[in-house]
Amino acid sequence: MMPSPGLEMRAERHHAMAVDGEQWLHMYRQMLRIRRFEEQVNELYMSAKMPGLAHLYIGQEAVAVGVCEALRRDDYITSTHRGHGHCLAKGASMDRMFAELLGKAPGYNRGKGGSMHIADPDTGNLGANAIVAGAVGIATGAAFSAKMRGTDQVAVCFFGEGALGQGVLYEVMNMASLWKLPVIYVCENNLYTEYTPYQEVLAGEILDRPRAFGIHAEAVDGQDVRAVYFAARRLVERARAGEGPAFLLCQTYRYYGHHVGDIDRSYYRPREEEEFWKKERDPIRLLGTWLLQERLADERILEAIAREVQAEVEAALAFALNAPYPIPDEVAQHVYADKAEP
Amino acid sequence: MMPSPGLEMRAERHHAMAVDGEQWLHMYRQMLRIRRFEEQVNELYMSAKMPGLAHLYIGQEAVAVGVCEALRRDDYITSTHRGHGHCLAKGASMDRMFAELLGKAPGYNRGKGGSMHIADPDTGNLGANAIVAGAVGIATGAAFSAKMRGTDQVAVCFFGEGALGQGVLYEVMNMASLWKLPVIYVCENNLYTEYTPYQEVLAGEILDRPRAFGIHAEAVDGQDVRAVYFAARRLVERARAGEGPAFLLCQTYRYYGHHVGDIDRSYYRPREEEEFWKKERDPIRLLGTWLLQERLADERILEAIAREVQAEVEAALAFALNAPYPIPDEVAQHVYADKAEP
Amino acid sequence: MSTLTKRNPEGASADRVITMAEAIREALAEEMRRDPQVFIIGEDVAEAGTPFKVLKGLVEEFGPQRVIDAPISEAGFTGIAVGAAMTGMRPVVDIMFGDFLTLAMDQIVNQAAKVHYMSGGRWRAPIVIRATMGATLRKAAQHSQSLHAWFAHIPGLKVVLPSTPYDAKGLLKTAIRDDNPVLFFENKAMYSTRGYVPAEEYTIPFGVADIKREGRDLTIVATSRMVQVALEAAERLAELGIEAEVVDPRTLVPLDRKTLIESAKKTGRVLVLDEGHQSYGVTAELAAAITEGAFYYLDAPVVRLGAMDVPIPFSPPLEDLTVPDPEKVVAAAKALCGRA
Amino acid sequence: MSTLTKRNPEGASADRVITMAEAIREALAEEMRRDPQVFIIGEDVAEAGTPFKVLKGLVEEFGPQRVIDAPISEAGFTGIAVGAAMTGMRPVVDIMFGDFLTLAMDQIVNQAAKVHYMSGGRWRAPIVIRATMGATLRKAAQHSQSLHAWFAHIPGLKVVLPSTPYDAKGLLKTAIRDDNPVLFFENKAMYSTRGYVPAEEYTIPFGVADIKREGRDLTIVATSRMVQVALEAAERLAELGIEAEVVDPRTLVPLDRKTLIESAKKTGRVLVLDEGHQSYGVTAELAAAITEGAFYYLDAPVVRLGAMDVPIPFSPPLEDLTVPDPEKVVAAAKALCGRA
Ligand SMILES: Cc1ncc(C[n+]2csc(CCOP(=O)(O)OP(=O)(O)O)c2C)c(N)n1
Ligand SMILES: Cc1ncc(C[n+]2csc(CCOP(=O)(O)OP(=O)(O)O)c2C)c(N)n1
Ligand SMILES: [Mg+2]
Ligand SMILES: [Mg+2]
Repeated sequence: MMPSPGLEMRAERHHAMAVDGEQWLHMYRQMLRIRRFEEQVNELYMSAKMPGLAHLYIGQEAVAVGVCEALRRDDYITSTHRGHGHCLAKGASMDRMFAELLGKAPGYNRGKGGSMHIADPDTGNLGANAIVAGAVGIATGAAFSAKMRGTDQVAVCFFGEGALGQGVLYEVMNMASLWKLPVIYVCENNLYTEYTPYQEVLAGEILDRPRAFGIHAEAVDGQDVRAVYFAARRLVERARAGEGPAFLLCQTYRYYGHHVGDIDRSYYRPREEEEFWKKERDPIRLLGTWLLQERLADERILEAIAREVQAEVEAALAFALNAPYPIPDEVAQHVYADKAEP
Repeated sequence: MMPSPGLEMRAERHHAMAVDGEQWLHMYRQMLRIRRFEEQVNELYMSAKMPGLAHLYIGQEAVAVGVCEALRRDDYITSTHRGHGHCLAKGASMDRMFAELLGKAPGYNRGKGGSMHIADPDTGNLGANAIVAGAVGIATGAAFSAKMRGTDQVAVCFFGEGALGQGVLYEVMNMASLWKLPVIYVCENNLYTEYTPYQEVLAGEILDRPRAFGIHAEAVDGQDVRAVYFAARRLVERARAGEGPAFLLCQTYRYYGHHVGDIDRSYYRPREEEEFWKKERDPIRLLGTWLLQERLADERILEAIAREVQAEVEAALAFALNAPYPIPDEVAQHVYADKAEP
Repeated sequence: MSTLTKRNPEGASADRVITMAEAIREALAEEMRRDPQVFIIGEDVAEAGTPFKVLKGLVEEFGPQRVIDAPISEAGFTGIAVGAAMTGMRPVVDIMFGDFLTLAMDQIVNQAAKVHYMSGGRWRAPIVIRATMGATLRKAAQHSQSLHAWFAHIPGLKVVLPSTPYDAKGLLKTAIRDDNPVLFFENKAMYSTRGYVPAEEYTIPFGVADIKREGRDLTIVATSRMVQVALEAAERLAELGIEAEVVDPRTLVPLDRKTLIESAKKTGRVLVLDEGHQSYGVTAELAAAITEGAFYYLDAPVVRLGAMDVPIPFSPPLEDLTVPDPEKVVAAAKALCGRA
Repeated sequence: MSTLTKRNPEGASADRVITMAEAIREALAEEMRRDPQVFIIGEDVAEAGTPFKVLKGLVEEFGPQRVIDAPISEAGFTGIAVGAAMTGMRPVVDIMFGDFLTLAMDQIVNQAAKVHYMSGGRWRAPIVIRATMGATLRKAAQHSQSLHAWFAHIPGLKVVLPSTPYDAKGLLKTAIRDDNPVLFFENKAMYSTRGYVPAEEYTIPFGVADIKREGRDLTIVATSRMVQVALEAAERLAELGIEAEVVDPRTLVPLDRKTLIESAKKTGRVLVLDEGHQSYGVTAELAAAITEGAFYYLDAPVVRLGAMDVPIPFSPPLEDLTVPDPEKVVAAAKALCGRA
């Protein structure tokens, strides 16, 4: 079962020792980078500067950052339609992300993928995916391959609680358990699958599902980046040591609509609920407050970070806005890989 | 959890009252009909009189009979590639079954379906299915429809433990649980999925899987037709009363190969294991012995049943062997249904 | 038909002009009022009325028992719909993006399409599967496919591709009353397309192609949104003195070969348009069928224009290259008429 | 090629003649020896060596780590293979019956086929999916389909249909070395077909059609087992003084249009054979492509012979009506040559 908070605390304490202030500040910066990047994405949409739609991750930053901080650069992740946070947390740079979202040539994927398909081998990002649960096979396969190739890489599979509706998830969890694969299934329960409260489409207890397949499973407060980080680190170390797969349920919330165009949300969730999470459960404010309390930072430092992040966003956006579109010939490139490239 | 045998007993006792000797004798006859029918099918294959292959149910008779005895004629079942037993237990007649297996016109399905696709609306048989877990959606949908139409029909979904590998099973169990559908998932664990011991491809405990979706689940000795019947009756009454779906795990064993052509099995299962089940765990002998002990029958009666069943098999086979093939025109019939037919 | 067609898709102002989305919603509402066995199942179909808002208001009229929000389980709820259809209901399944049909192929192709035949006619599965298709909306490779050719290849399935609000309503009502599994493809780029739809009830039979525009110089056979593209191209061609006849098969299965072939015989030149990938797609069957029937009347081989054989890219300038547009059609038509 | 082809499928007794199953097993064994990244995953592939015994002996040589028995989870293990392929392995996925591809369509079509393009060329998925096809074995509607047309319609996938042991071995080795997802369709009615296969190593390039028999009077384009049917028909036609040229594209994607069109130009009469359903199938694309390239050389429209547009029935006398056989081909060829 899920360990009681008390136990959780004790279990983590010695870990805490190993984490210095710099690393917490880094996580603070990472969460802020995601927040500001996406606020800018929303503005691009509102000002009709961005083609198509985007699914904002704002509110869930602690999950992507807490988990990815526990990973090595050569570890793998798979992401979702709501993937900007995962990509940035795994090491993507804003300029090429913006460029991809605008369909520009210097984008991570030549503008061919867009918001829902950002992929980057350099940071172990196997790709965001526009099919719900579409990447669970890929992530499990990457873990399978790491084991076969004898590396100690770990694969993290991010998905929303809506992905629990897709049968393929159970198929691959069964194999991950049978073959003790180094894969961690990170389920971000933000309470809604599109416009439907998740309890209306999900029976039973989420954690019972991975456990039914013999997979170690735990839940964590997805707004507390430190809790997410400690849990992820334990599970990653476990997987790296060959002790098999795990499932981490993160309780979280998205502040914006299902996508940038989902403005009037009152018919599926109350304004008060949104306000509560933003006011009481904001992952960035929670970490900031703790940093100040623990004297790991002062207002000055946090403001400096904010300024730097803002500058980074502006420079990255300028880069993307000025970048060229791919040339017409590119439409027929990359349909098939030939030994030559890349 | 699964009730201890002791509890099981007590729970069933008062039920036992309600079952008279005639009904047990009927179940004995039903199991024997399946056994003899399939022995004949095997002979047809061995003597090259039957086109294609067949998957024999012999050894598992108590599951089909125990479950179907708890059903009404207008209740639904879906069956599998190993479906002859389910079809007979639900009320199919041998002559039209043989005819179907031989591809003859009077077969249940004009010979178009064959061994793996016997379907019969008159007995609520939605069809055997050659796709593993291919009918779990259909069975759940029939229960869904019964609920929508306000009938008190129940649907039983038969499948082997190998079907636990198919994700769609979890998708439909989730909905059956959410919507409290009158469906009973009957999993026949005969220890092998084709030529592979089931533990090699299945992680965790089988019963934990339905339970993870909030579905009531129990296990029963699949060789003891009385135990199967009592369990099925309870679960069917429960479903009929609107108390929702259930999962019944039946421990059983197939005596023959995966299909009639699977003769040399030594590489995947030991001869001794086969002998043990045939000698110690035969569902027909177990019930026969009990009937004699309880004085519900004497040798004379059981022999009479055997003679009658043998005669039934011979007459049915003669009917099928003499039956005509469908005429060539039928190949293009039934591709599309028109309001007219049938 | 023809008069209605003439006023289609730009209805005379006097007539009732509504959007494709409204026409589809009307068809569903009318059939649900008419037959209590009809119900809708899919993701976010109830309060949300789908992301395209096509089903807006239906749950209010028919309640959550008949407009059912399902989990993200395309295979599961499609399978449930098949079982429900076999046992007396008439489900209308909502597949938000046609790309997700990949998840329900076994239920559609191995189960729904075959149960009537495999059972020797004893079971039937009257189910309608509504799915979106079409590119140009910047939704990238997994939300822009037009996979209807796959289903047209499978016996036991019927395949419908409406190109106007009028056709969409009449064909959807027919689909719901049909006793077979029907794939109904809605082009997501056309939901706001407006057109004439009479207030009186009507249905449109399957297997009857519609001549959207008459012409003598060449025949343009087109499906779904490509019909609009063809009509636009035809206007420009007319300015060049080329009168194109635009023929819409409306249903790929059953296919009205006769009307296609007659038009081909009349004009002697044929251009086939479809938004699915060109290779091994719908344009191949239509070109082959027309050639088989009108070979000796053709001045030139049938010209095919499908989507490029590339996954649909996100980048706008690239995506716009992948599907036929009026410019491409005009160019191809001019070349075909020796006016290049 | 041609000499090898001539000795194919009936190898001169002096040559090494093996079955299709053996040829496939040899290709797999050779590539697994050559490249440690190659592994096999599927149902009952290890000790059982699949129900068709095609993989017999491989687990003994390569061990259970490289010949992996998976649960009955086609979507799951295909997805795992895609992820493994992206990260340095070369999986060969075994789909026991091609009918089960319906369960893995999302993994194949939305993931494997598109990841290279969607990532702007940054990821690749070198995966081979071996699946069976073909009817006439009394396996009924869910175990007899030939669904290769679906995959040929999807950009990003390559599609291979060998018709002889020689081609099967050479093409499978090429498929395993290819950096793209390849669908490799094996006709289950041909596993025991024998043919010449040299002892020396060789590979066969994709996109090169093979002329299995030369002739001047008509061209028969055929795939997979239909090539054997065409060759048998050609012998009978020869007795009637009709010399048929039999052309096997061998790979549908990439397609060697040039060779097909040249043969069509030479003979002026074309018959296209494929075991998939005729409508919206492979015969349509081949007929359209040939007509586009050889229109002015054709004496008559290309004739198509695919499987009937009906689910495959179990009843032997009915099943035998559904797929083209030498009699049907001879009749069609005679009619085409005005000798009916
Ligand atoms: C297979 C599939 N079905 C439906 C969709 C449409 N869709 C996109 S996101 C989404 C909801 C996903 O909810 P969840 O997994 O909880 O992720 P969240 O959006 O909450 O982050 C749906 C239904 C899809 N992309 N893929
Ligand atoms: C989707 C699918 N995959 C594979 C097969 C091939 N196949 C037929 S039966 C079988 C094993 C089924 O095992 P189980 O469910 O335990 O039933 P049993 O044969 O033991 O009765 C397999 C793999 C199939 N028919 N369908
Ligand atoms: Mg969610
Ligand atoms: Mg079994």
